[in-house]
Amino acid sequence: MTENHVAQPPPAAVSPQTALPVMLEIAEVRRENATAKTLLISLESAEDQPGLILETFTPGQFVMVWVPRMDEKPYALSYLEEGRAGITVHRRGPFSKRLCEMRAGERIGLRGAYGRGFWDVGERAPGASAAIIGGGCGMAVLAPLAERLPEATLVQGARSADGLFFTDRFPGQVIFTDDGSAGRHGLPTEWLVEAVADGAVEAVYTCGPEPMMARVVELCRGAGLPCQASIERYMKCGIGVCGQCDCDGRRVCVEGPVFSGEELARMPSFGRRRRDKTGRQIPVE
Amino acid sequence: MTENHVAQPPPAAVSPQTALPVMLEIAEVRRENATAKTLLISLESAEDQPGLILETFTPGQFVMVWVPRMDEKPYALSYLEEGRAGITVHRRGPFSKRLCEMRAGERIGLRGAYGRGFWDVGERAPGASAAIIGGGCGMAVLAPLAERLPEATLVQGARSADGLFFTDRFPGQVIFTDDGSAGRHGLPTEWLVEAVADGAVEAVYTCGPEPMMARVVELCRGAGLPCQASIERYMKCGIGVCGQCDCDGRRVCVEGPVFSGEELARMPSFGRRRRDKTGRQIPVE
Amino acid sequence: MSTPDATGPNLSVNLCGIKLGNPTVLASGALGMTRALIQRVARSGAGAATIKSVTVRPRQGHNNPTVIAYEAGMLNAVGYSNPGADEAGREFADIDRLSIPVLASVVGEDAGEFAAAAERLMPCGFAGLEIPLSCPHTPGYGTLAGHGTPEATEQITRAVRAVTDRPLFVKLSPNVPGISELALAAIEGGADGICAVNTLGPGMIINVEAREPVLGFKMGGVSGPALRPVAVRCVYDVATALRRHGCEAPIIGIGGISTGRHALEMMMAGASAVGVGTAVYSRGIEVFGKITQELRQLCRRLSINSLDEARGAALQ
Amino acid sequence: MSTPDATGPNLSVNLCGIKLGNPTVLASGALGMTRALIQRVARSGAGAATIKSVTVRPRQGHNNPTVIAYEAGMLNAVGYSNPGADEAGREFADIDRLSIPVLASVVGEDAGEFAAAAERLMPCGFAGLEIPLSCPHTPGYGTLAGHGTPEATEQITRAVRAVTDRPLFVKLSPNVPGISELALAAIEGGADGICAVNTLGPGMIINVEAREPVLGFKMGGVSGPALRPVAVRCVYDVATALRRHGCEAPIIGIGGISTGRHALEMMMAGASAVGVGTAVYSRGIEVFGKITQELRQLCRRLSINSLDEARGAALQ
Ligand SMILES: Cc1cc2nc3c(=O)[nH]c(=O)nc-3n(C[C@H](O)[C@H](O)[C@H](O)COP(=O)(O)OP(=O)(O)OC[C@H]3O[C@@H](n4cnc5c(N)ncnc54)[C@H](O)[C@@H]3O)c2cc1C
Ligand SMILES: Cc1cc2nc3c(=O)[nH]c(=O)nc-3n(C[C@H](O)[C@H](O)[C@H](O)COP(=O)(O)OP(=O)(O)OC[C@H]3O[C@@H](n4cnc5c(N)ncnc54)[C@H](O)[C@@H]3O)c2cc1C
Ligand SMILES: Cc1cc2nc3c(=O)[nH]c(=O)nc-3n(C[C@H](O)[C@H](O)[C@H](O)COP(=O)(O)O)c2cc1C
Ligand SMILES: Cc1cc2nc3c(=O)[nH]c(=O)nc-3n(C[C@H](O)[C@H](O)[C@H](O)COP(=O)(O)O)c2cc1C
Ligand code: FES
Ligand code: FES
Repeated sequence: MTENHVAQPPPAAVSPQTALPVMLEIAEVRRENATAKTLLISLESAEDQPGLILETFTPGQFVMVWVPRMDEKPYALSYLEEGRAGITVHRRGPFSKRLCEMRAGERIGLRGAYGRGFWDVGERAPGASAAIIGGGCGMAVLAPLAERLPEATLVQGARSADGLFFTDRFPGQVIFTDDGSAGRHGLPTEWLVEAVADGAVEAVYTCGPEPMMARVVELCRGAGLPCQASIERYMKCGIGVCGQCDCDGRRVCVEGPVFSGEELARMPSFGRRRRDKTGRQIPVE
Repeated sequence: MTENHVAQPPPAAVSPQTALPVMLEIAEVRRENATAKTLLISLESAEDQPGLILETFTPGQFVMVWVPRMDEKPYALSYLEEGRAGITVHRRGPFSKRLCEMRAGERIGLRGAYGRGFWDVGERAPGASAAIIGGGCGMAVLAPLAERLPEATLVQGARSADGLFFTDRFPGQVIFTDDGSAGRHGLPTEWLVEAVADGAVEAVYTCGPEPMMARVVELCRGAGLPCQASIERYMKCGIGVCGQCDCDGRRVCVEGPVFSGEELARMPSFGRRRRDKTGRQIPVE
Repeated sequence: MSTPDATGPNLSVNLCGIKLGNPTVLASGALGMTRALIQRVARSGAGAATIKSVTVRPRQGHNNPTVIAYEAGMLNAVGYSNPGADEAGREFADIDRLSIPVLASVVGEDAGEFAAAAERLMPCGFAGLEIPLSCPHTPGYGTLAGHGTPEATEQITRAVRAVTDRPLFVKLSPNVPGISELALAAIEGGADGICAVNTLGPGMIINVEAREPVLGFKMGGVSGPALRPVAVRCVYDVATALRRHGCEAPIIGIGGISTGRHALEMMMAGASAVGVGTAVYSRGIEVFGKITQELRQLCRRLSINSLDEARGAALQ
Repeated sequence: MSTPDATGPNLSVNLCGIKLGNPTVLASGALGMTRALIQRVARSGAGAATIKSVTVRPRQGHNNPTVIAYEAGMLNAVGYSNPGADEAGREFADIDRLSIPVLASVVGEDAGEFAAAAERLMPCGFAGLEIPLSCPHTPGYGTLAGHGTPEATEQITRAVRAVTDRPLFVKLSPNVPGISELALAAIEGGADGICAVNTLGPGMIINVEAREPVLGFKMGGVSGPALRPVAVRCVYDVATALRRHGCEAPIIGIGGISTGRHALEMMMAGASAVGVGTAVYSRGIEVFGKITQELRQLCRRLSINSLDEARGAALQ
């Protein structure tokens, strides 16, 4: 099996001519674990303020989330249901902290969904023999994919038990923790090493810390397995014009955030360098 | 029969958001009579410069004709054939003189067609029993209508034989001249008086000098006949925004130039007052 | 007319004593050439209307094309064609018999002409008066005549103030480095309120086949969607400056308004009412009723009970 | 690259010795943050590219949203975020190895900073240099720092001229009463050419639900379709003024260009080449090849054999 069957990714959805946040009410806030919450956002008033592009959503796409008077940053859609969309936010810095403090009834701005999500999912890609490998908050990106590929094996890694995501949402998943406080002790990449050796996996989708993804991509490459990974880069416009999210000449906001293993192999910065808000190159992790 | 069957005119075609002249080549120039010429304009390059709205053309609609470095004025489309549109220009002042001097191969700018043309034509309006009454250059406005209503009686009036239009194009027409140099001696309104008396006409369409049209409208009103007339007012924008073409609160460029006899009866300026380029009211004729 | 809709938010506006049933105002130059068209605008639901600007003597204006539309807005260089103040005085005689308040608009080459035109027109019964110091495409007038400086603004305003007691609005240009200074100069000269803004630019559209600018005057002021964000910023700047000076003069926000949402946006930037010109083209003469209806629904959804709550809501 | 297409019009351009295969130039601020993206722009068919403006020291810029798009154009207030001249010098080292000429863009708070940034960057091998004196939304820079006066323009240009022999372009603002004076001041200061224009306004878009301007900096420069007619008129004004002074300095016309027709229009107004920014959003990164292809077809249809025939064709 060659990487060819995922080698021709579809072009990103054509941008609409407006890119303005639409203010929507938070319908429900769920605690996911010690440091993460999910905001479930009502799409009810989205009709009065057209601009969202959700009809063509594919798992892996993201929205730009605006908190007035503060900032606007990218978050994957972790849920998309009838009348509601969800983002799952891991508390890192001031912006994610503010999001985690939001309550039902408050409003935030959304524009998108933007970017190229996972592709060939559920059509040409194998179902039962696919693996979805998430680390930490990468689970937010992968969750809608896991829902569309119920036959695939979902493998989640976390530092410890209190950092796990969606254990109830995906009961059959394989869990790894760094400290062994839940599931298997170790890294989810160990699962992949075994699965590859057993010939039990034919396609891999991943999102998580970049060193983990780099290892997954490397393993798949060695095994000749098709693979897709969703990467994070600092974003400003989210619509391909400012250049801030560049990763070796690819704009992560429109040509990504999901890239194939083949593409990532030609991106020397992957796993190594990203850019800060000034555009300066800094090491990953 | 009441005027009701023409009393609900359709709204003017929705304006497109651009109103810019499209430069087109004059394919052929025809002399129509001593003072008028027809410019047949090739629509070939109209595809490269979108903007014209000709698919929905109805007889009576007009285009704004631009001569760069000079001016832009309204002219009815007197022809619309496969790949060509025509305007028929009567030499009056400097602008129409310049148009009459144009040669094949030269280019002029067109935007439109604009306005509300004749309506209910060929569907609910009677065919054989309709009369089309033109005076002078009004024939240019009526010609495409006469083509769509081949059964109708076409009556043309002119000062003298050398002012007649389209005698070959409409061989069956009834001709009147003021001086008797061709056809019947007198005014086309005389024909209408007789026809009304004979009960031989059920609907009237007219365009010509405003006093003539006023007489036609009055006759139809007296006889309870439905009637439509196309009127001229000084135009600037042609798209309903500047107010220059006002006739008693109706914008002739979008709500006209064709009005029903009922409407005209409620327009006291009809046949009496128009406005010059400054907006000042001046008498008609 | 100024009674609040029992079932909805109160959309009425009081502009220095001029009472509007809703905040939409016909902007000067669109339709306002004749009394009959202003009457139609009233019937289509406008809260008030402004006549097309009038000069002392008749003017032919520029040659056509004088108004063109491109995908992002409109360009016009009408060149102040008008029949002169005497004829306009006849056209608009007893204008206070209309169902909505009507504002006069007068221009001149100098302060004396402004005042003379105002003096001739005001006895018609206009509810108020607007003086545009900001036309970007008519030689002898507006910014082409230097009317857009603080000094000229104050001087012309003062001259017109001397001939009328009615509410006086000064209409400013967006094409200046500091619009707030101009607003303050107008207030200093005696203006009761500010109209912001006139058209942008000027701009030019060239037809490449003809190798020639399309407008008869080659360039013209830009209005419509292209202008809207600049107009909103201008109103925001003017409102901020007036507040800082403790001045409560109302602002009529003009530029690209075509929906209820746009109107509310303009009011949140500090406007008390909104002017509507180009949208007569894009949405028809019924645009005033449409905007008002949309505004009513939007206010209901956002629990805004009166426009006072919205005005300036986005100011710091 | 600069060889004319045998079967078509000659689209090559010579900008003060900088040779472009076609007149499309990536405008500063779009994509030009990294060498890799400039390389992609080259592959997508641009005739030349400009890097995003660089300051001596690193800058974080404004908070997001920094770039928004509405129906008639784009607003941005990025705020000159950049890694500083030293880091940019590393990013763009040996930039002359790329297949197209690349222009540097530097800004500063004063003439000295402009010169210092230019001195640090030019050894990278840039084909030329642009200095924007015209940003409308970054305190300390551009029009907010008074760089848009004839005096400041001449002074800053002179300071930068002293540190580089490469073709020097001064980028002007459309938000000034007299852009031609600024162009002449730039030439007086030693500029080889003019870039016209930077963004318009600034403008503001308020979200009525949030009661807050959307941009992090509240207001930002307007680009795209909304700007185009103003940009064309600015180029027309500058070209007219330069001609009148017998000056043959080339103009890079920038503002709302997204099709071959727009490019030709800008050149007929007097531009030698055209900058493209916002259209990267509306037509994708392939916009440079698309514009060039459309321009080639249009020139063929209009029997224009070389861009020299088109340049300034609409000037009087
Ligand atoms: C395509 C994409 C999808 C994402 N999806 C999620 C998600 O589903 N859940 C989630 O919790 N986070 C997600 N993120 C990360 C998120 O955008 C924020 O970066 C994160 O919440 C930290 O922001 P902060 O301001 O709280 O922390 P800070 O302390 O400001 O930043 C922590 C780190 O986050 C990165 N970062 C900060 N701002 C941005 C930005 N504007 N764009 C990209 N990276 C930035 C920086 O590298 C920084 O070192 C995603 C990022 C991208 C690019
Ligand atoms: C809807 C409409 C359709 C028309 N169709 C035709 C047609 O098919 N053939 C034809 O020969 N003429 C037509 N005209 C008249 C035409 O637009 C010109 O008015 C006419 O050619 C005289 O222009 P001029 O400049 O040569 O003469 P001028 O000496 O300048 O004008 C002669 C008279 O024409 C009228 N006029 C001038 N300019 C305009 C203008 N911009 N808009 C309206 N009226 C104006 C004035 O009342 C003037 O008194 C039409 C006018 C309108 C409003
Ligand atoms: C065709 C046209 C004519 C105008 N004439 C005038 C005028 O005579 N006096 C004036 O003050 N403003 C005039 N304006 C400017 C408008 O009043 C208004 O300030 C501007 O168009 C912005 O509003 P809009 O975007 O709603 O059109 C004119 C605008 C247009 C489009
Ligand atoms: C997101 C963005 C960032 C920009 N950054 C800069 C900049 O750093 N320096 C500069 O001189 N111009 C900058 N500009 C202005 C553009 O170079 C250009 O002058 C303007 O956008 C008009 O061209 P356009 O309509 O093709 O975008 C920026 C424009 C945009 C949209
Ligand atoms: S975030 Fe601006 S190009 Fe990707
Ligand atoms: S010509 Fe302008 S409204 Fe009719």
